Amino acid sequence: MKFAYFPGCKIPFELKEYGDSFEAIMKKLEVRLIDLPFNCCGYPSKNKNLEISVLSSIRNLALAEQQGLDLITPCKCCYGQFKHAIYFWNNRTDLRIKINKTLKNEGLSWKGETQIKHLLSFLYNDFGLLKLKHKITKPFSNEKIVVQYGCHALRPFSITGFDDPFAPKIFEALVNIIGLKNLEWSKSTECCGNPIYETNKKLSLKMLGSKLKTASETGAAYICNACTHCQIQYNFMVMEQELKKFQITPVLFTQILGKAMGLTKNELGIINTDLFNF
Amino acid sequence: MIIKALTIAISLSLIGFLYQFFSFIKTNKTFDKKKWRMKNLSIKSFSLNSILQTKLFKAGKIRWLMHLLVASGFLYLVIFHALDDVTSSYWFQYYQPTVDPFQFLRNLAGIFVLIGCVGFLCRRLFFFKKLKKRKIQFKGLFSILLILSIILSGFLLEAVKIISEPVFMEMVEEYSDIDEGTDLVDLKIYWEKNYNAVFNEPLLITPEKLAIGKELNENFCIDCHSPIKSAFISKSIAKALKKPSIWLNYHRIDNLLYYVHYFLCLLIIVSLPFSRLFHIFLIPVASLEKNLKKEQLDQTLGYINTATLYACTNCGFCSDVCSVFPNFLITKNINTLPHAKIESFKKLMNSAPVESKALYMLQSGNGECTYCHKCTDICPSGIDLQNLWVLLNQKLSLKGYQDNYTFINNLSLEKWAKLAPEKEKTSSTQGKTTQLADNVDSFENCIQCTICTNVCPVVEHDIDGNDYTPQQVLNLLRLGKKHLATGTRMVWNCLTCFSCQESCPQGIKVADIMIELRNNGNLRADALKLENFTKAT
Amino acid sequence: MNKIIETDVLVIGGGVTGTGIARDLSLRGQKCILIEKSDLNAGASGGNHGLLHSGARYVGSDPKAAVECKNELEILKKNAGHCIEDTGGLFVAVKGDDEKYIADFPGMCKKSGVYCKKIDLVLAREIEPALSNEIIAAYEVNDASINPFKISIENINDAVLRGSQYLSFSKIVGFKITNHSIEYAIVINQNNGKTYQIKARTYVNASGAWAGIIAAMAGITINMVLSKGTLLVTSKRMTKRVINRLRKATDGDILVPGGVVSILGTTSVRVKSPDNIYPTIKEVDQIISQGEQIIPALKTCRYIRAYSGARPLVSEGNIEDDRNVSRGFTLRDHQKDGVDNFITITGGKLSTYRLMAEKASDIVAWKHSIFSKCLTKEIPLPSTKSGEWSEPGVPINKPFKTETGNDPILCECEMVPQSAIDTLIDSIKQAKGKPDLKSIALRSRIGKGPCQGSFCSLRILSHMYDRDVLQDISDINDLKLFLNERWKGEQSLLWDQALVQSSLKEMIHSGLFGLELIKDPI
Amino acid sequence: MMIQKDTDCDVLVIGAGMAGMVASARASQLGLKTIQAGNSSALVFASGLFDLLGVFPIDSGEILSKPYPAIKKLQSDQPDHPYSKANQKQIEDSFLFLIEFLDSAGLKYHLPGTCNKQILTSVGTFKPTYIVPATFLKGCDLNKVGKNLLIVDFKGLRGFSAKQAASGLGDRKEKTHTLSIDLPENKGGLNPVHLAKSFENQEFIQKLSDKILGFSKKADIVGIPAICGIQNSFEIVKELEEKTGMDIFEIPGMPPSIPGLRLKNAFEKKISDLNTLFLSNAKIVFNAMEDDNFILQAINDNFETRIKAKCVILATGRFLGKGLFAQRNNVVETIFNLPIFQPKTRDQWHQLNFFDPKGHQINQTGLETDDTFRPLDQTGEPAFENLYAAGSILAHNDFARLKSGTGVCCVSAYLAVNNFYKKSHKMRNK
Repeated sequence: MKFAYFPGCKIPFELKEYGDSFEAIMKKLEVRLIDLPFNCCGYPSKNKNLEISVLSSIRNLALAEQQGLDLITPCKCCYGQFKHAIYFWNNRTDLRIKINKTLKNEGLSWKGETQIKHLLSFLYNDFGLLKLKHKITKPFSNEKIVVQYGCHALRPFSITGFDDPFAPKIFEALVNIIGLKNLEWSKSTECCGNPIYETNKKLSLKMLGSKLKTASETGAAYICNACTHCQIQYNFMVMEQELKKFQITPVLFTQILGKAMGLTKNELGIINTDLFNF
Repeated sequence: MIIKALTIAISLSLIGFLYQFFSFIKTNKTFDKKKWRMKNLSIKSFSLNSILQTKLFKAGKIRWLMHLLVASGFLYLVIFHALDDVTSSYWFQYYQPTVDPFQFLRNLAGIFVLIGCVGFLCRRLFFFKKLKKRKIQFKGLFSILLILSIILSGFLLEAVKIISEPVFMEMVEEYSDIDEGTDLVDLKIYWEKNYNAVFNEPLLITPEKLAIGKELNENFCIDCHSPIKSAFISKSIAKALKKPSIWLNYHRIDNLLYYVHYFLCLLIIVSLPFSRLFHIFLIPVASLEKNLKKEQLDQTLGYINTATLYACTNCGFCSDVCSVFPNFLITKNINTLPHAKIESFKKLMNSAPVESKALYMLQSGNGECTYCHKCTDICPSGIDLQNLWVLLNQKLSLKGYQDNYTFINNLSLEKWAKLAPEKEKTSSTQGKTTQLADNVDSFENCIQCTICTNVCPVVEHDIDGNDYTPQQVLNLLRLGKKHLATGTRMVWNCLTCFSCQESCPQGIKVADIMIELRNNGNLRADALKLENFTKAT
Repeated sequence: MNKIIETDVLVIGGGVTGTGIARDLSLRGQKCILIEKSDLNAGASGGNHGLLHSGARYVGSDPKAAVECKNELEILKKNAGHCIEDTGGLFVAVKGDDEKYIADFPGMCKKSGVYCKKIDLVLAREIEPALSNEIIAAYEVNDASINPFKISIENINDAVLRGSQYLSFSKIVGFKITNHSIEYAIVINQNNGKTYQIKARTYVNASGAWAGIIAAMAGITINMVLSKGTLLVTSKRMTKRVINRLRKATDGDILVPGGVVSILGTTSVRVKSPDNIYPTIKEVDQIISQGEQIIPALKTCRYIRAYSGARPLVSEGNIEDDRNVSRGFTLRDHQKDGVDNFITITGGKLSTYRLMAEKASDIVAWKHSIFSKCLTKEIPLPSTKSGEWSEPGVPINKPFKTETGNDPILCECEMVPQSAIDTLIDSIKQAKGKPDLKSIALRSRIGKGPCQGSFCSLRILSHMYDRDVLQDISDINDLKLFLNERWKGEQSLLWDQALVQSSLKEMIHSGLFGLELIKDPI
Repeated sequence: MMIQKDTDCDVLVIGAGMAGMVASARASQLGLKTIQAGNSSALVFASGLFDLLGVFPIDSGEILSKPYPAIKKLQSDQPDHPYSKANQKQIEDSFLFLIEFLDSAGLKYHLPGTCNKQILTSVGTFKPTYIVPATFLKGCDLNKVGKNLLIVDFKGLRGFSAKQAASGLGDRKEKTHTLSIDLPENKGGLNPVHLAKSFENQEFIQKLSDKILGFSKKADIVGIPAICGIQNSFEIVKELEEKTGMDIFEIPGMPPSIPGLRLKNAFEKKISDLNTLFLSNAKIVFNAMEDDNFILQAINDNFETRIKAKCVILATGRFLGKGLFAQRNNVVETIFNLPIFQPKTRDQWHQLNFFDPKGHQINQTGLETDDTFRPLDQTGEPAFENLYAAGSILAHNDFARLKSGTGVCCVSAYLAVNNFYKKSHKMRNK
């Protein structure tokens, strides 16, 4: 299998370990990732100007289409943004015409063939659980974990079509097959608060706090993320005194999956050594 | 007199250096040095980048080669040629500018620099990937042209000396006991034949005369005047100059050229701290810094950051890879792109008068940055650009240029309501529009069940700070108060988590409307800011 | 023995005229008592377009009225600007309308000095995109829209401020007449059933449609003709200007914008009694089918509610179409009927209420031989706090919560906060009224939004229990009355979204709370 | 360029209200491959109380204490009422199934008996209902139990006043106290869901029970608005009871209703665990029949799903659920355009009095079905072999007035699925 790899803006520097571990497991799963000269997915611009955000997305899709590739991203915000962009591109004629024109000046065009996959939906739907199960060489021994569904992949279902928006199960299924014990968590599908971290830090961290509180009350040791922004947000807990006290660690799905597939800690870019007592 | 000029030039450039240094200090009082960490310095990247230009190598092989040619060649010329009185003649007692290997090497170095500079020029003029198409001009040709002209003048000078009769006569007087007579003629013949010298009077060449000339040459000249062929460039230029030679010799153009050449050298010395050439000194400084995450940025020392501005050679690689390039395509705000931001930033630092509109553009441009670190990764000068953008934001907000969220947050909702655009006073909601917020059909089916409000995490966690609930925002729209709605905290705090939209039993696109309102709010805020600033100037 | 209240003037009827007279006389230094058998604007004053005619509508049928309208409009714009939205208006005709009338129209306007300017059809459709492309003529006029509730509230508030008194839910049951003049009026307080007497020097019968009934109590006959008009409220504002159909007055030919809605009307059906009249489905369909000829969108748009009012007309002889009865007002000094201190003012229209008040007050002043002339021309109508909530969406230019700390919005549709409800409850108490949902609704926008009281009624009711304004379970009937009042306006246009909304209402109030099982009080 | 997906299933349930949920619960539990489409928020309007039959005849104005005899009478009076297509056993079974299913999802109801209960509502009226959530149980038939009562409300929780609720108990001889709690969080209105969430937090429970303990002398049973937690309300109420030593019960109020939300979550979780695909907010379009399979299109904003279904359960509800659409002069069915039983003209739709004892004729509109809940076409024959209808879309069923909402949904949905299941099995056995 072969995909155009869209890391998004945050992975290359802010969250390198996610990129590394993602590439590592994809290598292990014999999925080839192609790097293209992508720009921002447009997610940050959607608050400023619809046209910009849609153009940004479609431009990336056009680049992928040129290579005849589908696009895979580990970031749920990018994923959601792409889906939304496609929706607007399909349904707002005036916008589509404008954007196609701009793309043309760039020597690009998009016919709408490119598909967008998120890491999770790819593993669950395209790669297949059974096939993945065979790749698991060192399954975990029922460590307790809760999963954080990112909003932008999950909602609105009508646009993303990712999973049942109220009772999703893709993520649980995936952590279960690598031997972790997924616990019920009431705030599993709620927002982590990252989108307004830049503008309204107080509120953003308040949300994070309530999530961490409920999560740690479930008795789980880890919060599992499959979204760049969620993980970044959870990493902020080390910066705030009153958040540090919660005995729960945010982990990246790619890292635990990688471990279960027997990859080394360097391959997965894990700095914090006591994570799963590596 | 030449020495005087030299001393003046050097002192000028020294003053320049000092001036720059202090301006860095001055403009960065705001940074508290306590947070400074030694571990934020990286010796490795420092040495690698400043000596081998590794980052440049990553950025582009050919460009790296060109740069290497220029650097090595120019370095050689400066040390062994410009400063020969204190270097070469001191190290090698047989040194003469006209003996090999020096003569040969000089030409070689010259040609290196020449090729390099031409390469630079071509790239700047023809090979900008995305940007060229959009006629974005890059400054900084000055230094390249300067160097180029120095080298050319050098070659010319040499060539003219070669053909020059007066120079020949001076040498004869100085280094030989040949006086007027046949010997001189023989030597002239030999030189005309082998050294491309050109003489006024017609000389008829015979083997005997040549033989004698050769002998004389071996007696007097050969020790300090290697055969001309090693000066392979000048020689060919000299050949080309045969025709106008008489005129040239008569007017002693060689002296003129000498002064030109010398003057240009002085010029380079003076302009050093102010031209792009400054990067020679600052790239090491820039590469000394580790790239830090946004959260640790206060651990860096401000003046190093802003000093690194001058390590920029304005090569434009950053803008080629910039993540928010599409934003520029729409907003047409050049200050979205790194290479332009650096220039404006410099202006800002030099406390040169910048009119507020430009600063506003800079702010809105810089606001687009997603901190994807691509520019920093590619920057050949090893500048931590991303770090600079954060500083830029701080400085601008200190000057009162905030992002729209802060702008609207600082206004009370009443104030904001007063700033409604005229046309919204009586809203007749007819006519087609793709804007959800303008089209009653997109929200009039609301049955007031408050589910959207109840599932909203912002309302849940922000009971005191929040003003209206999602459903009340919809009601504001229905009551024809769109502008008011664009200013509500609800709209600006919305996480776009889409819970409301997913849950609405009437299928109203609540979150999409929120986002749209935020867009409209941004538009209005931008307009207002612009008004204020244009008023200000 | 019943208690006796003494006053200079007793004004009967709390419509625009009554409140107008109360203010006018107070300005002339007379103490008035205004009594109203239910509450403000219960009659025609509440059941109309809220249109301030430029006069153009009457240039054909009634030039005198036209001129009155024109002058009054200018005065009101000057003095009561905060109750008026100066929308401007259009007269448009569509294919099939009476060509002759169209041709004569400008001339007739000129004759009565009413402004009207022909504009070409393309421009007309540009400034009013909602207009049909069938239109064949369009004239610009000076119409404006007014909020009749606000104008009454402000009038009475000002009168009370100047020493007069307003008694709501107080019904006249009879007059005591001794030698050709009324000695006192017998009044019953509808809330507690107590009767008492009001002794005044002069009695003004400004009870609009009820004028005949009141006059009869003094043994005087006025043959009233009551013509019911029904109007529809759209959920969104269809046009910027008032749109009139350019033809002889018939059904569904005026569309008046007010705030964010538009009001479409009207019909004319002869009715016996002015009490409990409501819109019928036949009327609604008739109005829409007429209205959609000028504004096609009226066919598909959502309607929030419908309501009816009875035009009080005084007939001389018999008439076929009540619209052709003079819309000028009738002012009778009953001296000639043998009752010296009793006058009746009725008929007329909202646009000229001030003039009517002035003329009536003049007679009273003459009777009291005071010679201070009318001041309502000069002195502007002040704007008060309890008035502002009757404005659609006007007061919400600031978030209530951050402002007053703890001030939840009780009516979400129209964004009426708890504090506003409290203000209104207090002002009603001052007027000796019994605060209940209906009287609050009269003074505010509650229940007027799309949800038609399904939610706000419950929120406000529980708040009133919290404040001990209500205590007993039987007070739940207040809720039933309120919902039924709303229902009167809804039931005739329940299809599409409106039906969705009302079925939710049914599920809550009947399905869950089982209100229909509560026995009505006898 | 919409993304196209293809899928097939045994049962497609259209609608995610009470009936829809029961249908897909039953179907997926029977092991049928099920797809459900709709918007589950409708359940947030549900009070969480399961009515069977609270009033009969409609204009009796009396509350029934024993539903089943009345149902017998109803079945003889109105043969086309949905109940007339089921016998008492089936009705009891369906409720039993519903309660067990919810119980397996962690939502506790008490087992059905033979009598109606009377529940105090937030406006002080008494609502007749059949089965209540465990957290409501102690509040049933208050006017009979001779206990001193405390009713708690929260300042800023709009539409719920302890005093108002208490006013409904005015004629009891025992005392009724009220307590109004002002929370620090309350700045300009609390929302039920958010308040309910704070019940899941220990400190909050502590604070609350301390406040209540102040009345421990005066009252021995406490009524709280129905907002005691979302996930594990039963445990929370238990905990409150332990902390205070008094009986605690919840009082239903205006929507959004938390008991409804609990139902929603319970159904969604369990049904999704049974691998039912849920297409949220999908618009269903019926294309054609393909050898007695339905071919339908589920259209979402960004993608279309082509569904091949052996059986379709039509649980799209009435007007609120968009199952029926009212044009200005008639009512139509929105997906299969089936004939609708309805009054002749619009002026027969509603009464002039909103609370008219006879109820509004529009609430009798809907689909008429055969005895296995298959909607009929003009000829009076089943419109499709395997199309079933369930819930409020069924005609002759003014559930709001008869207080029979959940009953009709539950019974019809449960039986509809059973009928299809039986039929398809007979097929296979042949």
